Parts: sequence; structure tokens; C-alpha cells
Amino acid sequence: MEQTPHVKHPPYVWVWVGLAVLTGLELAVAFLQHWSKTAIIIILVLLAVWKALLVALFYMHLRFERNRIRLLAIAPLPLAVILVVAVLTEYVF
Amino acid sequence: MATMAAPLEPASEPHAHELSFVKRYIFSTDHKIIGIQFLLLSLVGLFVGGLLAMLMRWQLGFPTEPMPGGGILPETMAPGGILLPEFYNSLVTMHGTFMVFFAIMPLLVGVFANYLIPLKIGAPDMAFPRLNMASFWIAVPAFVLMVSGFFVEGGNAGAGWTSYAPLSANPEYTGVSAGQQLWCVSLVVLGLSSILGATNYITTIVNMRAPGMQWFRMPLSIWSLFITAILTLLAIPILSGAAIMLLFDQTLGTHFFLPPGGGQPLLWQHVFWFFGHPEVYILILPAMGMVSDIIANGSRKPVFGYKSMVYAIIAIGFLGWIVWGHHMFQSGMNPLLGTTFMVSTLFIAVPSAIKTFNWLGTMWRGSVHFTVPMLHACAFVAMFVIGGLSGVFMASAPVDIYIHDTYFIVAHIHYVLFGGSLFALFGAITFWYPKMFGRMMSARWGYAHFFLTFIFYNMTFFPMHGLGVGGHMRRIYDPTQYEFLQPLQPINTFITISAFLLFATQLIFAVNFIVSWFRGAKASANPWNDTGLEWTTPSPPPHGNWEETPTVYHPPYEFSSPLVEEDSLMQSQRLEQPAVSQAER
Amino acid sequence: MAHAAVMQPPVKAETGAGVYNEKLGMWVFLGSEVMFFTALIGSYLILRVAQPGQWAQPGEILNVPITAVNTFFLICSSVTMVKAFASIQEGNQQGLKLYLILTVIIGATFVGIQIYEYSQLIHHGFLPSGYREGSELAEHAAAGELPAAIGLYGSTFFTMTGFHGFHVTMGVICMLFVTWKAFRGRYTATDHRGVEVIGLYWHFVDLVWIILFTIVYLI
Amino acid sequence: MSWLLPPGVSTFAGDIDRIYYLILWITGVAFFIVEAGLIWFLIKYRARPGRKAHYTLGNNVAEVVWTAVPAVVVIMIGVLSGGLWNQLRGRDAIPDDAIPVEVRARQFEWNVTYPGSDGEFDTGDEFTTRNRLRIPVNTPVVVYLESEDVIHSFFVPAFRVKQDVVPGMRIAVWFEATVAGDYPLECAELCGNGHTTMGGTVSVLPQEEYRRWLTEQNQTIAAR
Amino acid sequence: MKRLLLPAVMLLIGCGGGESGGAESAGGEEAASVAPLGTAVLAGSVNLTGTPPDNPMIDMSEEQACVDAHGATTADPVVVANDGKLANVFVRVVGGLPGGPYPQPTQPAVVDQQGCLYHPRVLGVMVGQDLEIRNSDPMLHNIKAVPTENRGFNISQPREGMTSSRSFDTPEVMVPLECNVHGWMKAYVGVTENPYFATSGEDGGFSIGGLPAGTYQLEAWHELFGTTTTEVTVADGETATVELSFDAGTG
Repeated sequence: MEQTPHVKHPPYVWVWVGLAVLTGLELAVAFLQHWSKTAIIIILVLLAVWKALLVALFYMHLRFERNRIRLLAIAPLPLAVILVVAVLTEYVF
Repeated sequence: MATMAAPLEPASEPHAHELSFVKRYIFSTDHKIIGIQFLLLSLVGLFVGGLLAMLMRWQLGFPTEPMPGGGILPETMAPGGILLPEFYNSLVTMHGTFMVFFAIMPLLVGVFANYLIPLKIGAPDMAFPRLNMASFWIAVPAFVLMVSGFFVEGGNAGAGWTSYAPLSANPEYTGVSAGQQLWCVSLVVLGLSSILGATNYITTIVNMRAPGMQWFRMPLSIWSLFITAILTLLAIPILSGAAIMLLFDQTLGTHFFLPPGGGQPLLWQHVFWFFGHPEVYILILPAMGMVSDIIANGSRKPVFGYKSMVYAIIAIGFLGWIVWGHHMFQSGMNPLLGTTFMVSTLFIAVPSAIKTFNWLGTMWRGSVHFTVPMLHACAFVAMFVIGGLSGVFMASAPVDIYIHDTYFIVAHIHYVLFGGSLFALFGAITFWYPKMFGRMMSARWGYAHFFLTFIFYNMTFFPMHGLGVGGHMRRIYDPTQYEFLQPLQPINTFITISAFLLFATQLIFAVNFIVSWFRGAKASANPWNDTGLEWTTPSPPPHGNWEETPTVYHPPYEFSSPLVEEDSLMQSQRLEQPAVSQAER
Repeated sequence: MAHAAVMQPPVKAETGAGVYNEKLGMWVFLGSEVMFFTALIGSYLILRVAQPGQWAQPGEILNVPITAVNTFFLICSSVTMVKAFASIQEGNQQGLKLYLILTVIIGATFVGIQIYEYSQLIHHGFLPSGYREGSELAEHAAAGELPAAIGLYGSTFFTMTGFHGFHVTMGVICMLFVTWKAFRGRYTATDHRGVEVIGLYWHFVDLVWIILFTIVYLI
Repeated sequence: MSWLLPPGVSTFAGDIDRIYYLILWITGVAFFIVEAGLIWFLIKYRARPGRKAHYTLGNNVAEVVWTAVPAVVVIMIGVLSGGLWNQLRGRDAIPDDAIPVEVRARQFEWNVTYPGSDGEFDTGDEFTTRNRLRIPVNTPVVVYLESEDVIHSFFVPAFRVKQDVVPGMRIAVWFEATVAGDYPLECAELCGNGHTTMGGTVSVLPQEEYRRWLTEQNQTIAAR
Repeated sequence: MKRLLLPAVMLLIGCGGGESGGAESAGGEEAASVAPLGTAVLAGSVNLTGTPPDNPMIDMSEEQACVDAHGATTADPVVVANDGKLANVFVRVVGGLPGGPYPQPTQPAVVDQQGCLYHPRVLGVMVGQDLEIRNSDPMLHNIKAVPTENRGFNISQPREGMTSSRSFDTPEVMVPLECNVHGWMKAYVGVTENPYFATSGEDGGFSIGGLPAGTYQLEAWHELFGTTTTEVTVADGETATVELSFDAGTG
């Protein structure tokens, strides 16, 4: 699809700005005093996921790919979750 | 059957003739050559693994008796032919490692994925021929590294093929340091090879199927190899990661699995088995697929319930990811997990049963030709049933309390891996040998090898169930140390003798394999009257496989099809008047 | 589809995934990479839950500012990478070369900074095995300002970031190859598979770092 | 070569054996059905001149049946096993009145520590025996397993008890012996060069004999 | 000739009781290797003042072969002292020696596993000298050396009469040997760069020969009482008497 010249590009630079800003935000949050550690961790993880999604969707073009590639991209994630969650039950229960 | 009438001449294929010997046969990018290279490598691995098993069996059959000819072994292994416990542990470890990683796995995946995928889906070659070559030439050093472990100070890894930490993580516990590190490095290297291979297989199957080769026109061998490739792709990196952490524990002083530093031994087991159980299915699924092909061909009948066979393969492939805990029922793992894993494990019985009954259904009202491959395929079904059923025992956690880590497990795994995978492999090698080498393997020797193997195999492994039920632990060096095991010692001796006979029998296969290569009867393009695409090209196929890409009109197993007079209808055969197989109505 | 009555003349070819082999292959390979990092990151999470006492507060041992800068560099390298891809999509050879070179330079810088970071950490006494005897950090620990034992912290930190660094290094090497081909004018507006494929790998490595930076340095 | 389990002498050995024999029956039947069917088909449908195989693609009814039947059977096995598993290893499985013993495994010995007269550990009045665990008959016992080096596995076949001993963990396993006598204790997990010799004995003593032995030991400790 | 025989004889004794060091053993081999640097001898005995502590008791009850040798329980011979003379003390020359090369013992030092104990419990080997480990018990023993300077080993001997040889390449006093199958089994091997060492026998006596004239620092090591040093001067051809002593304190 992106074979023809002068294609309309996704806002690559704006994504870059977004990533930079989010990183700054993370740094700010990470060193907040008198916030509960859990809250900070949750916020940080969400921000990280957001950044990761930006990269995956725009820079890796998942946003514009056909579904079978998207499927391929997310296929391993459930397995990762299964492993970590299952083993964590050793300690949290 | 135009393709059958006269075997085609090898397609004239300009650049192949210019290729130097090295480029054609050593650093070849031709998937067929690479498949054969893997075949030779993994048969060597099979031999090594078998040899190690023989040493082990000697010790178990005749504990601490000097082994005849054992004197040639160095003093650190067997002074005066008496095998030392540390050497015995290395044997246990390396027998497992070689059989799993350097024999069965490369035989199934390295050989047949490479050889069959392009030929059966009508592709000229793999998607990435150079990567394919790389995956073989990366596997070779891995093999060398693993063997070299026997020649370093302290001997080869001795913590079992599962290398449970901390026994494997701290040299002080075993006296083995370099050997264990080589084990880790070798597996990481081999892992890279497997991942490159899997990437190749998946891409090829998804992208390079011939016109008309729809998903549900793929032979079950390709389906199973496809699912296997996915399992390999996702499971092997886990092993690499684990092996790297283990290596660092030994070399960099990290503490991943070492309790004194806060490390978690159970973490190793979880990560290892999270790889390990998909690995188990990597070791059986391709065998199931190829057996399906052979049984359909041998009974001249379409595979019974082709679709449900496919779904069963997919189901097994998926279930493989959520059952690893059944290796750890007694490991101190959270009992809650025990229950979960028990349930998921038991459910694997369902797709396995579907496959078994469908194989029987395939033979039902068929016209069974007892070719050598067919016999091996039937043996596969018979033995796989035993292995599968004995699995139900350990799936039940309470029963597993008793049989875990006993010879019952040893019997189970050998019924699945030897009785299952290896019989399937003997069948598959015999079946596709003519395509690989253009010559038939001797049927007479094939029958001899089959029947002797079948008998001695069962004599070797069936009694192990009894040992296990009697409480005989795995991996012990000298059972006679225990009074309650002494009554079982005659069984051990019997097993040992049978094992020697079994090993000797395999020499028949080796000789048959080598001799037929040069002396075997010339093979036609389609010696088994099969319907797969690979049989429409000469034996052996030329570089590029086909002059022009075949087009697929029919499902994979059109044997005795009402559409034609002959008892087989090639997938790529175009019929005069349009007709559609019942399979697709 | 298999149920549809399939009539001759020949059915149309299976179109596969509708993407060319190299791209599909790279995505498949990235799948295995995900699992590789799952093994490392998963172990980290599990060990951290199992032994929370072995981790220092963010910034106590690790040098967050310099790593933040490094993170920014890696993000920049991602945007240059994607710009290179965008350029060649339009057949803009100059842009392609420029951005590829930028990407290589920034990527190399990232590795360089990481090596510097490691040397500093080791110099202060933070090793894969924990504190170095008699080192500055060991004294702080003895004074009770730091956790008594940080063996797992060191183990997981150096393993995860080390293998990420290894991936970046591999990426830079491949990128050099692609750049070389770019200068040989091998890529066109219609065929620039190499650029897109290396780009996928590069962005994936960036993505992994985004996760690592957060969970290793900031949590 | 026998499929019969050796006699079990713990309270739950019978339950485990029952499930074992149940599975043995089920799998045995399945085994004979499949293998007989296989052989029968191979003989009955062997290739004969002039006979063409019957072209069929499958039979949904049959497939549903042989999918459903195994599913039901395994669910049944699962339910039975799950119940027993909970009873053996569940959270509150360990009887409150179980007498505590500590077994420390090391390459390649089992060191059994008894809490001493006060029934508490780490109070200085413990005493230790090597490679022999003495317990009273008909009394629940809880063994706390610890390892000094690598993973071992505490295996008493007669009790149907097996539990890995993991360094860095303190794992409790309980049992109640029903017949006095000596029973072998083995290490079931490869633990190094001496794995094969890492055996011991569990002496199940009649109540009063056990009490006598215990007081004896406690006195010697007190004497020190 | 006599001069050649005597040391050889002493060597045999030495191996048995661990009474003398490696120097004499070298004596027999002049022709083969470096000649003895002299004929001076340092002889003497190790004394123990105070009341020797009780040795810990070993529970052998579960190992039939051990029980046959010692009974169900036996004292662990940590401190072997009779009338003030202390055995199993490793004495070596630590100072005052001319630089090498020193005579290299060609006979291996022997440690024997018998009745589930090491014999001798304390012995010395010179760097590179073979340490021969024997198993005289009808059972599996596992020998684990846990050195700090040298490369350790961890080997087993499943059968009676088996022997294995190992050697060390760095001086280290002492290298502990242990048997993991029988946790109480302990032995100590002193690895020295010269052949001038000895282990005190039952009577606390020891003798180090083949020395040139000179003034030497001696160091004595005992597994429980640690080390003590002394200095002694001896002329060629003479025998200087050395008295070493440890203090056990009062109970």
C-alpha cells in the first residue's frame, strides 16, 4: 500500500514529541515524594505501555497493517502473561 | 496420471551445474540438501545418544561390574571399566540431551520440515534459503560443543537433561564446571538455529503455497510442522533465556537460581518446563502428522476426519502452553497451581484420543498395504496409545505423588519419544528416502529391522512400568543399594540385555540406510502411489523442485477417490471434466 | 474458505499473508524475541516479587539522568529510522542516506553511553553478583543506606540491559549494512524491503527499552 | 513385572491406590479396545486384489462420541484426583495435632531433628538423628523439609509420600503411618554423585515404644 | 647405600603414621631429581597444655560397615592427645630456606578411607606431588576437596579398593577433604611449595630432614588450635630438637 511516492505519512515527528514528553512525565512521576508507591508504579506502567503502543502502532505501522500481522504481533503476549502470572501465584498466595 | 506415466527427467537447471561441489553439497541453500545434512547430523546424534544409553544400561543391569571394553575409558570416567557415579550422571544427562535436542528434534523438524514443506506445498524452495543454510551450520557447532563436554576437566554436565538448579548452577555440588557451561552455551547456539529454522518454515508455509494449496488442502504433515514451528519459535527463546541465566549463575556470579543469594530454584523449573512442555509436543506433533500421511497412503483411504485432525493438532499445540506445571506437582509448587495444571493436563487426553481414533478410522474399510513405512506408522499408533495412557497416571496429581521421578516416568517418556516419535521417524525416513536419494531402501532389511525393533523395544521399555510401580527411582546409579529394590534387579538385567539387542538391531537400519544409498533399486517419481505434490517431481527433485509451479485442485488424501479410476488422485492432477472432491463440497 | 465449492479452472493462488517474505519473516522473528525477553523480564518480575528487599530505590544506585538522556537518544534514533523509511517511500535517496547515517550514529551513541554507564556502576561497586567487596556502595550498604544484599538486583539488571544492549549492537551492525546498500542505491520507492525490515527490528528494540527503562530504572 | 502397588501403610495410601487402580482399569480397557481394533482392522482390511478401499471422509457422530467420552472420563478422574489432592496438600490439610519433625537434607544425608521435650524448634533442647526417622504409629506427623545445598526429594514409597526438598524453602508434608515397622526412605531427585546412596529408614514405632525412646533421648539432652 | 635405604624405609612409615614429611622420600630419588640441599634434621614433638576438650561423637548407626569398624557411635578424632603430646599437627618450614628448586617427592602421598574415617586425618603434599585417595570400605565414598587457592574436585569411589590420584598446583594450608555421604569424614591436606613438612604422630613426634644448615621458622597447624610458630637453628649433619606447644585452655 505504501508503494506510491508522496504517500501521506503518519505524524512521525509528533509521535516522537509524544514519546519524549511521556518520558519526561515518567521521570517526574517516578521521583514524586509522598505518593503511594503502588500508585506511582501503576502510573509508570501505564505510561510505558502508552509509549510502547505509540511505537508499535506508528513506527512499526501496526495501525496500518492488515489484521493477520497484528495478530502475529500480539500472539506471544498471552503466553508471556500466562508464565508470569502463574509463577507469581507462588509468592502472592 | 500424466505425472505418473513416465518419471520426468531432472529439470535442466542451468546454475546448478555451475555450482561447485562445496556450494552444492556443503554450503548448499537447497532445502533438500539441507534436509539431508540435518538427517546425517541427527542420525549421528541418535547413535551417540544410544551409545550413552548402553553404558547406562550396563551399570544398571550389572551394577559396579567392570564393563567389558570399559577399560578404554579414561580413569576419570570408568577406572578399570567400573563406571563412576559422576560419569553415570553425565550419561543420564547427555543421553537425554542428545536424544531430545540432537536426535529427535532435528530429525523431525530439521529434516522433514526442511525437506517436506516446500515439496508438499509446491514451493521452489524455502522463503529464506540462506537463513536455512545458516540454521544448519549453526547447529553443527552446537553439536560439537555438547560433545566436547566429555573431554573437559570435571566431565560433562551431570545435573540431568533438565539441569535443575542449584545442582547445575554451582560447580561445587557436582564437580562439573566447564561441562555444564558448555551445555548452556550449546543449547543457546542450537536455539538460534531452531529459531531461524522456525521463522523460515512459518514464512514459507504462510507465503509460498502453490496456487490452490489452501489451508485445508495442506497435508497433515505440513499442518503439524506448521504448528510445531510456531511452538519452536515461541518456546526455544525461553530456553535460551533460562540457559543464559544459568550460565551467568556459574560464570558471572549472578544469583538467579542460587538460594544463598536469594535466588529461586523453582524459577528455573517453571521457566524450563514452560519451554519444556511445548518442546514435548515439538517432539511428537510432526510425527503425528507424517504418520497420518503414511497411514492414509498405506490404507489407500483419505484421513478419517481430516478437519478434526487439524483442530486436534492446534488444540494440542495450544494446550501445550498451559500444562507445564504437571512436571512440578512434587516440586514444592503452590498446590493451587497443582489443581489447575492437573485439569489442563488431563484435557490433552481428548485431542490425543481424537487423533488415535481417527487413525483407526482411516484404516477402517481401507485396503491396507503392509509396506515398511505403514508398519512403522501402525507401531507408532500402538505405542503412542501406551505412552498416552500411561500419561493419565501422572496427570492425576495424587497418583503422581507416588510415580513421579520413578521408572514409570522413564517408561512413559520412552513410549512417547521412542515408541512414538522414533517409530514414526523410521517410517518417514523409509517413506521419503526414495524422494531424497532416488533409491528405495531394501524392504527385506526394512521388515527385519521393524520386527526386531518392535520386539526388543517393548522388551526394553515395558518392564520399566513395573520398576516404577515398585518404587524404583530415576537416575540412581546402583539400585542394588536398596534392599527393597533387589527383588527388581532381575528386571533391570533383563531390560539391559533387551536394550543391547535393541541397539544392535538399529545397526540393520544403519546398514540398510547406507547401502541403499548406493545400491538401492532406482525409485520412480512416485513409488508409493501417493497424492502429495512432492511425488509429481522426479526422485530426487531438481534444484527448484518443479519446472513450473504446480497448481493444486484437490485435497491432500484423495485415495480411492470416486472421481478417478486409479486408487489415488494427485493433488495437482487436472481432471478433464470439472469435478470437486466430496471433501470440499 | 475450504467449504466453498472449488471449481476448475484453477482457483486463484493463495495470497499468503499479503506481505512479502522478509517483512513477514521479521515479524515472526520478533515473536520469538518477545518470548526471549519474556524469559528475562519475567524472571526479573518474579524475583523482585519474591525478594523485594534486594532492590534499591530508583536512582540510589543506577544513574537515572544519564539513562534518561540515553532513552531520549534511542527515541530519536527511532524517529530518524522511520524518517529514513518515509524518505525512500517517496524515492528520496538523499533523505534515506542522511537518516540512516543519523540512526547508526545515534544507535552507536546509545551503546557507548551504556558502556560508560556500566563502567561507572562497576567502578562504584555494583556488579552482576551484587556489591563489590570494600567498594563505595558496599560501604553505603554497611552504613544501612542501601539494601544489605542486592545480588538479584545486579543479576537481573545486567542481564536484561546487557542483552538489550547486545540487540542494539546487532541492530547497528545490520543498519551499517543497510546504509552501505543505500549508498549503492539499492533501494527505490517501489522496493525498499531492507529498510522497512531493519526498521521493524529497530523499533522493536526501542520498544523493549521503553519497557526496560520504566521497570528497571524508575520502579 | 507387576502392576500392583506395594502395600501402603499410611492413612491416605488407600485413597491414592484406589485412584491408581481406577485409572489402571480405565486405561487398561481403552488399551485393549484400541489395540484390538487396530489389529482387527489391519487383518480385516488388508489389501486384497480387486478390492478398492471404501472412500469416506469421516463420520461426525463417531467423532463427537470419541471426543465426548474421553472428555467425560478425564473430567471424572480430574474431580476425584482434585478432591484427594486438596485433602493431601491443601491449605489446611495438615492435622493440627500432628507432631512436628524437621528433616534437613544435605548431600547426601537425611538429618532428622526432633523438637525435644518442649515440642518447639530452636530452643536448644533439640536432638538429631542421621538417616533414620522415628515416628509413632497411628499418629499424624508433619515433617518440615529443608535443604542445605541442592534439591532433594523426600520419598517414602510405603506412605505414598514424595515431596521435593528445596533449598531456601521450608516445606511441610504430613502423613500418618498405620503399621509399625521399618520402611525405606529415598531421595527421588538427582542430587549429585551420591544420589544413589542417599537412602534412609523410617521406623514406625508402637506408641509406647516411641514415647520411651523419646524420653530417653530428651534425658540425654537434658544431661548435657 | 644405607643412606639411600633409610629414607625409603622412613617414607613407608611416614605414609602409614604420617610421621615424617616428604624430604626423606625425596632422598631416595637423588639420582632422579634435585639432590637434597643438606642433611640437617629438625626433629621434635608437639605438646598440648591444658585439658584437651571432648571430641564430638559421631552417629554411625545407619552405616553397617562403619558400625562394624567402630560401633554405632565413636568419637571424632579431632584432638588426639596422650599425656600432653598432640598428634595430627601439620608442621612445616615457612622461613629461612634457600630458594628452590627443592627435591620433588616422587612417591604419592596416600590418604585412605577406612571405617568411614580418613587415614591419616592430616597430611602434607608438595605442589605437584600426587595425592592418592584409597577406598578400603565396602561402600561408596565421595571425596570433595574445597580449596580456596587450588581447583577443587568432587569424585566418588563406589567400590572397595578403588584409588584415584589428584594433585594441587598452588601452595595452600590446609585444603579440607570431606565425604558428602558421611558428613563427619574430614581430612586436611597441607599443600606446600617445598618438601620440608611433617605431621606429628600419636606420640606428638615429627621430623623434617634433608635441610641445609640454617635458621628456620617453623609453623605448626592444628585444625582446632590454629597455628603457632617457632624458630630454630641447625648445622649440617646435625639434628636440632624443636618443641612446639598448643594450649587447650582449661576445659
